[in-house]
Amino acid sequence: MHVPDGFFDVPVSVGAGVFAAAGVAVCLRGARRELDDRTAPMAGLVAAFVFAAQMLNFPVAAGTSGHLLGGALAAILVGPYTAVLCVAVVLLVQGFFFADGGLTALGVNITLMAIVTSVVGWAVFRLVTRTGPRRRGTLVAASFLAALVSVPAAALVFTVLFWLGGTAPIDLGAVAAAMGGVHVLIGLGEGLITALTVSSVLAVRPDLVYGARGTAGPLVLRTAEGEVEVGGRPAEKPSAGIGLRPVLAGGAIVAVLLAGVVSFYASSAPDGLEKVASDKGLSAQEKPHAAEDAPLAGYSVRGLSDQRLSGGLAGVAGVALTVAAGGGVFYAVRRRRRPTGGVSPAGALAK
Amino acid sequence: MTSGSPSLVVSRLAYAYPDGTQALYGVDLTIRRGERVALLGPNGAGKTTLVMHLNGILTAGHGTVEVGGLPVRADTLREIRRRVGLVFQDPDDQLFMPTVREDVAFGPANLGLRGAELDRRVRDALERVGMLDALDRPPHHLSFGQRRRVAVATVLAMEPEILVLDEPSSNLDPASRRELAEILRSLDVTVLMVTHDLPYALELCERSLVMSDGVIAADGPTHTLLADGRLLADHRLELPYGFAVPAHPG
Amino acid sequence: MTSGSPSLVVSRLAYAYPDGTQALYGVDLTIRRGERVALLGPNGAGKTTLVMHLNGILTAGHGTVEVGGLPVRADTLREIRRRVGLVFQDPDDQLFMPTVREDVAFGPANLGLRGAELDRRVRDALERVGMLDALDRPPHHLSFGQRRRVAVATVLAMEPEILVLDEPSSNLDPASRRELAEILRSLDVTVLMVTHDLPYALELCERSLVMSDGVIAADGPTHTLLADGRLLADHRLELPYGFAVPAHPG
Amino acid sequence: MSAGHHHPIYRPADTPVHRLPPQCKLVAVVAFAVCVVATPRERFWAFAVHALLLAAVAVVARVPAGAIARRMVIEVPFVLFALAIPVIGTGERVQVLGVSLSLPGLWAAWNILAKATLGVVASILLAATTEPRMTLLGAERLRLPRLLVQIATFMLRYLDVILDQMRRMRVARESRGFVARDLRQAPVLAKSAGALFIRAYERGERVHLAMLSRGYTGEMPTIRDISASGRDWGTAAILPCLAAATALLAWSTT
Ligand SMILES: Nc1ncnc2c1ncn2[C@@H]1O[C@H](COP(=O)(O)OP(=O)(O)OP(=O)(O)O)[C@@H](O)[C@H]1O
Ligand SMILES: Nc1ncnc2c1ncn2[C@@H]1O[C@H](COP(=O)(O)OP(=O)(O)OP(=O)(O)O)[C@@H](O)[C@H]1O
Ligand SMILES: [Mg+2]
Ligand SMILES: [Mg+2]
Repeated sequence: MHVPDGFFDVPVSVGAGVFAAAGVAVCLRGARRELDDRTAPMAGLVAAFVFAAQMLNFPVAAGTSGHLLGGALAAILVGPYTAVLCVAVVLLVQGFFFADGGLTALGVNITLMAIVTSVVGWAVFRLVTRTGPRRRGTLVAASFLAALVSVPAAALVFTVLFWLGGTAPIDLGAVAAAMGGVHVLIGLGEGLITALTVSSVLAVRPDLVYGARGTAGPLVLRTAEGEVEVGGRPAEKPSAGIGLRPVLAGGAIVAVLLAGVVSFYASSAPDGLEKVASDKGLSAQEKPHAAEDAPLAGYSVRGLSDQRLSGGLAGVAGVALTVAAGGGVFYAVRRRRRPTGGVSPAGALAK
Repeated sequence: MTSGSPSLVVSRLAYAYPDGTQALYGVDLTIRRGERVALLGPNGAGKTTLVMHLNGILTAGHGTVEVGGLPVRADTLREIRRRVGLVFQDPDDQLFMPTVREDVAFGPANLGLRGAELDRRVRDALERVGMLDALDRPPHHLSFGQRRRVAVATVLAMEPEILVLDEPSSNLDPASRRELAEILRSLDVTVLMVTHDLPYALELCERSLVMSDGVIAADGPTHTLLADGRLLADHRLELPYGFAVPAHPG
Repeated sequence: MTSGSPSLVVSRLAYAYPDGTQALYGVDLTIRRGERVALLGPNGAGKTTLVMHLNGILTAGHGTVEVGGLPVRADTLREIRRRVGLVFQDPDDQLFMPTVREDVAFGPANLGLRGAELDRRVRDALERVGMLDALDRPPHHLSFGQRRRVAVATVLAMEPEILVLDEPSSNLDPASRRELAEILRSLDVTVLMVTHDLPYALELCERSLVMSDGVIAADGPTHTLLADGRLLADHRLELPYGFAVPAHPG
Repeated sequence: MSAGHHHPIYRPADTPVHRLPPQCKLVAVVAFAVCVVATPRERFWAFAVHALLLAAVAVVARVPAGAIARRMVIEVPFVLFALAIPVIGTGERVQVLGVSLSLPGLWAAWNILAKATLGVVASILLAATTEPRMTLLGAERLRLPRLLVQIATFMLRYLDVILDQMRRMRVARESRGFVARDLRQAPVLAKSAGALFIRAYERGERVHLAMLSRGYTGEMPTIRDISASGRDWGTAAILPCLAAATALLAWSTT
């Protein structure tokens, strides 16, 4: 998914760059709260892990293969702020040391692969775990949904950016179809691997999973003077409470953005799109040739035709289905909680 | 620090890891200034866990640790860490900077050294372990034994009062092992060394502690402990093939 | 594979790491079926680099490696890795399944074994290393020495023709060390073992190779090599404190 | 996609390009990339000039063409994508060798290929002439947040360690007859990933402890600093200035 130079025009690249910088700045502060002076080594090591995990390729349909994006996985394992930092650093290192991903596209890449995947993944994860019973099964299911939704979400944001400033004359419907369709499949792979990975860490070191913190009881020490209770390490007290609100807010913004695009498509007749395009001065027919190549131009919405739209709708429908399925499971989990409402979460995960 | 107080006093130290595994069940020990002491014991006895308490990396779940009369507490940690130099079991944990030079300089620089003085310290420490040639190489491109030597240099450069080493001789070739012994013998500091190599302990340390199941099971002259077949067998210790305890040195 | 061909033939193997450090400068060696050979040498000699070539983790910059007559090449890697069981220095590299049973069963199951036959293999391998009791424990909660044994069991369960071990005795307590030696002695396979522990090599391997500066510097009966003070000193090898070479066995 | 290209590209040498302070090179490369992206796609000659500029840098830096070409495989997935654009693109169609292609699609494919290629080559030249840790020092000089730079430093330091671990785990799996064919093998991969995470995380904790033992209080000591003279900046500015001039000229001649 690493976007190269020249794929988006200058305004979108710069805009995404500003957005990414702001996002990373917020996360630098947040991670300091999560990790304190452990931030540099911990985030560095987890970034190296994410880099390695991204080398896990898995086959998708028809000869294409996807690789793990890892944003949702990192968010669940180490918390959303640290996750954004880790993936952003991975992208920076890939851009500057391995020439992977364009330098002018760094903003876009960080926005899509670090911020959107981590924030959406974390928001979905928290929503499910907050409402479901705090059992290992819930955490694993939540991980699956989080990762599953995070990938098409990134693909949708990519589509939005492409609509704003893509340089290729492919109609938006086809882009949405391709991105949406393939990324739902990739999302399945991502969800599967994320869930299994989280599950295997939960089995061995549940205390390391950020998303499962705050569930262990106090430690009991056997000493010469009998049993003594001691608290855990204070630095590791969960700070999920601080983290949740801004994350949910961010998630909501992204969701609104996505909903906008989806509904835009759902209601779109070609003229509707044409109208938006010409309102914004983007429609090709109304532009003189010279300006078409201005850095601000190169827009590709021209010539959206009905038959293509159906393809686009198919793609969007795929994404919508995923979201609906996610929501369905979410509600199912939530329902199930009501009868078992008395179960105390503490200790349920301690095993 | 009162100069009469022992280097290290641990009393009734108990500790459990966050996942609930209890590793220490009440450790008591005292080490005098300038002593060289070996810490022996089977795998999983809690040696590493104990060692981590000596410079406040882990903080006591229960019990106390005192270094040169100063108790290990949150507000004394900086001073404690200056006094106690710790060489980890895995050199990759200890060498985190991009080059050997920066890595060895990290500690002294944190103590405030700069410029020529810093450079002298770095070269001195590397010279001692025979790794001066590797000054500008990245640590992760060195062989395991080479990394171990650099790890020792990083701690020597701090000039600590107490040197704590967790299995320093593992993965070293025999000559480096002897050279390390010579370095340790030449230093005028208190040494606590975790090892599975009983002849090495005998060669280097007049006193040994045997740790087992999270407590100190025996404490005495190395020579005496290693002659006690029953004690050794009880704690999965045994003298290697072809080894004969040399006559008591003095 | 012609059954008469030697287990392992390495010829004129040279290798440089991507950063330009050359580690091997033309290694030649032949190991016959059923031999137990120790690979000795100073830190940085290139032992680990050589071992990594034996099952294709690194591939020859120059020269060839043959296992039981089969050259190590991209298209033979699967078969090579089935034949050569490599026990890494760090057992954690080898253990990734949730329980010891599943971990040991992983390899034979991939070979197509199922049911009672699979179960027999797993129990057999664990029995051999004395870890049958740990069948249903998670490997992560075992001590280092126990993990090392399970790692050996996972490789044994594959019934490889050649067992290659990189410093298997490091960080093991003395009893585990002896137990590992007993396991290795009881097996009827070719063994190549990297070690810095000369008495251990003498105890276990009739033949030794001395590697130094990326070439094989000496090759002969362990007993003879260890008696050659000049050779040892040239390659930073020396017998430990208190060690006396026992009378020649047979 | 990026799998397998994890060997850093740095080629040690002593050339004017190597000697330039890293912060100057960083700014120059990013500015160059921006100029390239801003160049109108119709002006073929402008792209030729950009390419010549990079070629000149490569010659001065003594980076052989072969080395650059080898690293450019990283671009392959997007080349494939770019080649597909004329086929699936919209708008006016032309017949090329009997295939109906979209004219705007052809333009877009050219646009992406040219700009992405120039961008990749510029990045390769930067990476080939600057040691990774110097790049990081340069980034720090450019006021990139220190924490971010430190995270990247640790990541680079431990990348080899973790990739090595991963490689050993893969060999251990394959030695036991494992082949990843399809998603059914995912559980095994995920278990390895879980084990790898635990080891990475625990190592992070131990590294932090080692840092604490050597007096770390949350700030990395500045042991080396690199300053750039006005002349260095001047030298580094040559590339982006020429590229900017080219882009401007390309605009004004429309
Ligand atoms: N991070 C950890 N979390 C949970 N348990 C741990 C952790 N580290 C060690 N343990 C457990 O604590 C006990 C003591 O471990 P420790 O590492 O101190 O042993 P050791 O004496 O150093 O052994 P070795 O000789 O094998 O290095 C062991 O049972 C071990 O399983
Ligand atoms: N990843 C690497 N990159 C560059 N050079 C390396 C790398 N790994 C090892 N080397 C170098 O290659 C040489 C041989 O290393 P190797 O690890 O094979 O030695 P060894 O004989 O196994 O040593 P030890 O006994 O210390 O384990 C050494 O000079 C080392 O510095
Ligand atoms: Mg230990
Ligand atoms: Mg080695």
